[in-house]
Amino acid sequence: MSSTLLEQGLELMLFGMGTVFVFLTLLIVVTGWMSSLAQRLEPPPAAPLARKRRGAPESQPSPAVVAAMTAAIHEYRKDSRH
Amino acid sequence: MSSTLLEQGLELMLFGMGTVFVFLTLLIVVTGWMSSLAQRLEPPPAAPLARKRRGAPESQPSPAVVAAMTAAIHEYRKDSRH
Amino acid sequence: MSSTLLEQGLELMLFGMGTVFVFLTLLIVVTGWMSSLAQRLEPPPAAPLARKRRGAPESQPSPAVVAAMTAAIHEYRKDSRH
Amino acid sequence: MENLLRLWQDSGLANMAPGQAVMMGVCLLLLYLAINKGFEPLLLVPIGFGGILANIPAAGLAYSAVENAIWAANPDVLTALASSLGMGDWSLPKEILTAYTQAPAELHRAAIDTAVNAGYANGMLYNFYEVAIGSSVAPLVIFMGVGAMTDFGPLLANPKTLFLGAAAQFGIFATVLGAVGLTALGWMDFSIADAAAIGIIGGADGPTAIYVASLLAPDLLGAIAVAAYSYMALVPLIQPPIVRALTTEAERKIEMVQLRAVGKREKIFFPLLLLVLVALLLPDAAPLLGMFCFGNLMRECGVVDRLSDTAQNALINITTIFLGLSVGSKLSADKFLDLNTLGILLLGVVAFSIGTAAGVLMAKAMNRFSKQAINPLIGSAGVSAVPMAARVSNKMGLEANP
Amino acid sequence: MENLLRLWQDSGLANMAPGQAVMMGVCLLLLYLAINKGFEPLLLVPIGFGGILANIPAAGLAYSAVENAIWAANPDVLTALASSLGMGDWSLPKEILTAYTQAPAELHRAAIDTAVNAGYANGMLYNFYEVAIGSSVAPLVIFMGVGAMTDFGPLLANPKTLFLGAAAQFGIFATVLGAVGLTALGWMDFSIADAAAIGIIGGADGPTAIYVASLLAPDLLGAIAVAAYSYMALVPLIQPPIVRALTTEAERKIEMVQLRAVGKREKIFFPLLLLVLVALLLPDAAPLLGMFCFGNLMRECGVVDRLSDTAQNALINITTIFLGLSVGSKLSADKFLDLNTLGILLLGVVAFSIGTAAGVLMAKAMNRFSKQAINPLIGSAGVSAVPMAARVSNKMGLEANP
Amino acid sequence: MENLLRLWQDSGLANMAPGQAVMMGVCLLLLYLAINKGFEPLLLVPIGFGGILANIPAAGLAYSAVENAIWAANPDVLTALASSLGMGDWSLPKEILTAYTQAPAELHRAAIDTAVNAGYANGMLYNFYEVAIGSSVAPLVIFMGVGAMTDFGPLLANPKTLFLGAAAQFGIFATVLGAVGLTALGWMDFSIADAAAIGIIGGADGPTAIYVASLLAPDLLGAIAVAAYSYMALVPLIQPPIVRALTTEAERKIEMVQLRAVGKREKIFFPLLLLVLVALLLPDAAPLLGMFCFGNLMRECGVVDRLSDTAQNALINITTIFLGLSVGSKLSADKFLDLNTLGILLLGVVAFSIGTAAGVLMAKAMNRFSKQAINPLIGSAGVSAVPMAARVSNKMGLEANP
Ligand code: NA
Ligand code: NA
Ligand code: NA
Repeated sequence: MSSTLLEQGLELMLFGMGTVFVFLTLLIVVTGWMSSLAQRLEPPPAAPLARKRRGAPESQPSPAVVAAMTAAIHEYRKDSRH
Repeated sequence: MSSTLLEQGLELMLFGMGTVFVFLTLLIVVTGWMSSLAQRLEPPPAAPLARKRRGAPESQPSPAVVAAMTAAIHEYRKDSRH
Repeated sequence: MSSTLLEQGLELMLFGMGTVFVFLTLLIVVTGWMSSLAQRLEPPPAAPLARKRRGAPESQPSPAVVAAMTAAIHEYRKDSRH
Repeated sequence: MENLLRLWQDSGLANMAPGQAVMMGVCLLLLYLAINKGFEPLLLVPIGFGGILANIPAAGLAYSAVENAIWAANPDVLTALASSLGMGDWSLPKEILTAYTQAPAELHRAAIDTAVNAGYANGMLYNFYEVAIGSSVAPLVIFMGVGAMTDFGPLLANPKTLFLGAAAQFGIFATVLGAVGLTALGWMDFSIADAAAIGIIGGADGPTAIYVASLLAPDLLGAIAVAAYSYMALVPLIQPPIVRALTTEAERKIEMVQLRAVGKREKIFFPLLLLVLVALLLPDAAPLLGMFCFGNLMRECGVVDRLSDTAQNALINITTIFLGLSVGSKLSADKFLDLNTLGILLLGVVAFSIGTAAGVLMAKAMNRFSKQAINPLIGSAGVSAVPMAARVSNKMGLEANP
Repeated sequence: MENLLRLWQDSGLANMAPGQAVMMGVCLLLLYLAINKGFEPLLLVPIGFGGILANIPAAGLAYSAVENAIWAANPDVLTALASSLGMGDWSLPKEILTAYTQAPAELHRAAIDTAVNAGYANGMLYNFYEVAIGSSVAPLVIFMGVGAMTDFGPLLANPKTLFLGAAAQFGIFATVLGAVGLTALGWMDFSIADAAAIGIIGGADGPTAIYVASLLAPDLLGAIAVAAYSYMALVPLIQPPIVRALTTEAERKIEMVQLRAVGKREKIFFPLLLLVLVALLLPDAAPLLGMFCFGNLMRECGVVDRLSDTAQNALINITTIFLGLSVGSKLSADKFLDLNTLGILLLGVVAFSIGTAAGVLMAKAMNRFSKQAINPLIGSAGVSAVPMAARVSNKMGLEANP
Repeated sequence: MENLLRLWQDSGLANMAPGQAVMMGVCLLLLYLAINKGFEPLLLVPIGFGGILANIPAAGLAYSAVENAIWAANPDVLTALASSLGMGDWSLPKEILTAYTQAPAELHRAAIDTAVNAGYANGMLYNFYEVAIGSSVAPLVIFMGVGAMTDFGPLLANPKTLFLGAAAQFGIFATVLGAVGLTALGWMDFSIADAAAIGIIGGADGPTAIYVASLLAPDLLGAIAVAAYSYMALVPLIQPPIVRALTTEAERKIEMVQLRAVGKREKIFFPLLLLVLVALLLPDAAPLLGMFCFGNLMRECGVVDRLSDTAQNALINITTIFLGLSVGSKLSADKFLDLNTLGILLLGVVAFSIGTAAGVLMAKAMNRFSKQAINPLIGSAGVSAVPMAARVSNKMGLEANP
């Protein structure tokens, strides 16, 4: 039997926040590795780059939002496909 | 019984020209109201704006043509939907 | 009965190269006529034009490749339509 | 040698029908007029080129998969098509084509399935037509772009000039009467929907003519679009004699100035006002005028300039290319070369002339009742806001009042 | 006279439902906020205008052919529709509509055939919606364009700031709980899929919200998109009080500098790294983040600048126009005006507030464990990378630390 | 904990097939070649990135709804699919897939309905492929844009150089023979249509290769496109040894000048002339060469510069992005990783080498019969008008004749 709506909501929250933190932790760790590797391959530039976005028409999607979203879509698809 | 083709054409002409004149009269009246309202809200600029169209690829559709066209489409649709 | 694959390949080659040479010969001849006609209508410019392609994203398709290609498509279609 | 013979037998030259050769000539003429004489080149170059493509023998670029299957005339495929359309085995190709055109959606789909299964495909131009015009999207996008290019300042300074355009629409309906008249006389064969679509030529407004024709008379779209754009380009020849006959030199010398400055706020309000009026009174015009007003609002509101720029440039240019090629697809010999096309071209020039005359007479009539004198030349321009008409009126004004 | 009467009977004014008038007012309000108050105008101008178009009475611009046939309520057509959906002869229009919405693909197609055969067609906005959002292409292209505009330099210099964004996602799931809670209380009627889609408003990320809503809750898409973009625009009102309540002035004075220069190679590797991680861990996010990473790679790799420029300009602008109009199509009165919309707007503001608070608290928590002090204002910006949130945070930082 | 386990079970990493990992490596290699070595980056960056997306496990981005339903392998759905394709209940997934691929249009549609009813959808890249390549529109638009970028002046000044290109086509047909030969030997399994599509690699013309492959051998499109663009990029390695072996230093020193100035009128006439000749002799080439000639006419006619600019910039860039991603969709492991791909890559390099040699020999032959000496390096460039080939020829010419 399927769980109640509230249970589903709670499950989604736990699953979603878990996904977000796991994913971001991994991303931070791997990005750190990549950066140190890249800096060994290439001497870092002297001054920070300051390229400006020009009149962006949209907000920037954050990996975190997308991670959360994925969890939501995933939960839903699991149930809806038969 | 449906009218003859000529009668339909005449009806379309009367209906269409009627639509055009009614619509444009209303548009002129309401535009007048709007303009006087807008001018009360905002002091009019000193010199007329003279922004030029740059290399337009098309003629400008006039509200009048579109009004006439509507009458034509309307007449036709009335008959064709069953 | 249909021919063997190798015979089809050989036929395609002969037909294709024939098409390419016939087409290009005709193109060269007719282009020559056209050029001499155009030069009679219009005095040729003093210096050669040297307009440069700017950052083309693609190779330029040559009429020869397209002629060859056509032969290939044509052969295939002849067989596949029933 | 045998190969060369086969190449010849399958070549376009061996399959060329006389009508196709004639239409290639007509299209080359359109290209000549567009390139050398400056006749509305942005549309007539793609239309003319598309017309040549549509008349390439044995390529079927302007035909649907089913039409291509019918023209190929393979007996098995014809039998299969007839059966999928619920017809007898010995139906003629022409009959199958007619049945396909009039079939309800289910049989239509069945016929397409049959043709596709037999290895036939839609031609390139047919696909362009379906996407650009069949869906109506191209005229709508053109209208948005034109809206983004239009400055309603002069009109807002003197809204009464809208009436001149109204009078000019008389040309539209006179043409409708002409078309049904020719049919009543048995000289042509136009339905009332055809007549209405033909009438729009008198509005001298290309995209509107294409839009209406695509809804009411898709078979006549080629002739109507060619007539509309050609007469827009022929304004310098058609209008001056009519205007000279109906006006005095004194009238043509009337000087008009823009009456007042028009504020930003008015310009923002106007497209919304026009939209609401259309919504309330003429809902059938809502798609077309809605997109036009949307373009104009993007232009005037000042906060979405990057959208307005794209609507005026990349987007309208892309759309114009495919709109033109799609119209060209209707210039295939079997669709264009008949008596009706001749009738449409004739009715178009009549529509145009009547519209010009009505606009001029309306301006004269308004001068009787209005304090601000109106130069009747503006009335002739009022046949549409076509830039060419405005330029001709301006030139004649300069002749009269140097 | 009779003609004028008929013109009146078929006019929009005579057919206007009260809900449509209300929605036109709502859409004019959106336009006012966008144009005069600068609320995310690039989306809210097209959305507001599309909403007006969607509510034009008797035009049916936002409806499919079948819906238009149902609203026209011709008894013969209704009977035919019911029969093609396998229903009894005396089905009510509402029942037919429900059956059509839930029908399997074959019956769905049969109903469309019936409507098309009876002369009805999809409305313009319905077609725009199907192409732009129904196919998901518009949000995907927006993401590619945004990727091509995004500089990941600051993030690469200090990757730990990603955790601030993570905390902010707490708002998303709190909102999900709120939505199912309201349903459990019987006040609203949201499924778990609806709740998940509503939660995304808390991410303050317009295109993601539209993408998820189009997959999980297309009926709520209008309200969700309006809420997402409105709250993105309302950041300057919503965030400051929350931030002030949760932080000391000393914390708001913390100065952050970009820690180090970031090389070209890192910037090229990062989108590929992000893509591979998403591919391995979150395959459902692959379309959206894939296009985003692709845009970013085009930007940073330096060898396809002409593609990157087009993705940032012509392509994203064209897509934004049609995305906005398509979202507007969901603002038709019958779809937007119900209690659920009110619930969504309320839940959205709660989501936003919780996300802001969680981001600030996360920053404070990280300051306990990290050597590099983080200004909690960055945490409030972390609710999303929305430029407005960043600007507000920046302004509050300047107030604290002039 | 249980949740994390589930996250792991559904993750891409747990579902990764070895072939997918290999293909991700191949695609990263393509990106490396494009970005660091400058191998045709405008196509290879999108192709490589699309290839990565296509190989994301469990995301199914490159698959149709039916393929996604089959890979999901739910027994009920498989039974339903088999039944809608008229197969028995116990059909294997592979058999269902084959039946779906070969099904006539009606059964094809029934299978799609079944998959959609069961909740499966087309992947993003599959949709891109269908729209961009399945409809043929992307190669056609690329051709139009390339036409708008091409200056036929040098060719018009010396039309005989066209023959060099003709000789180079020998590579195409030699490759066809090679492909059928490998099949006759039982080493590969190519049909005559496959062989013809593979041969086009020898033409060194990316968009033509994609267009032909999409018509004749869609299954091989990925390998053919990758081979075509890679060899275009590998020209600097492949051509010089062949040219050096076949020519003397004296021949490579021959200096060529543009023989005469070419007028505007000739340049306008040429695309029309080319179109008419193609129309009359090679109607099957009409879509591709028609669009090319149209682009060139827009460029040269001088009255539609805004259309020509858009065709050369926004439009070709947008199309290139989606064309590249679509080609990438064919790089999924199950379609790319087989012996045929290896055969195609080998045959491609042979085609290229033979074409180069034939072009050089043709130039030498022409020098025997023609007054104007032709540098055989031009012949090697004649394998196609690929800019890279021209640059290599130029560099070798400079080495010989500094
Ligand atoms: Na007009
Ligand atoms: Na965001
Ligand atoms: Na080439």
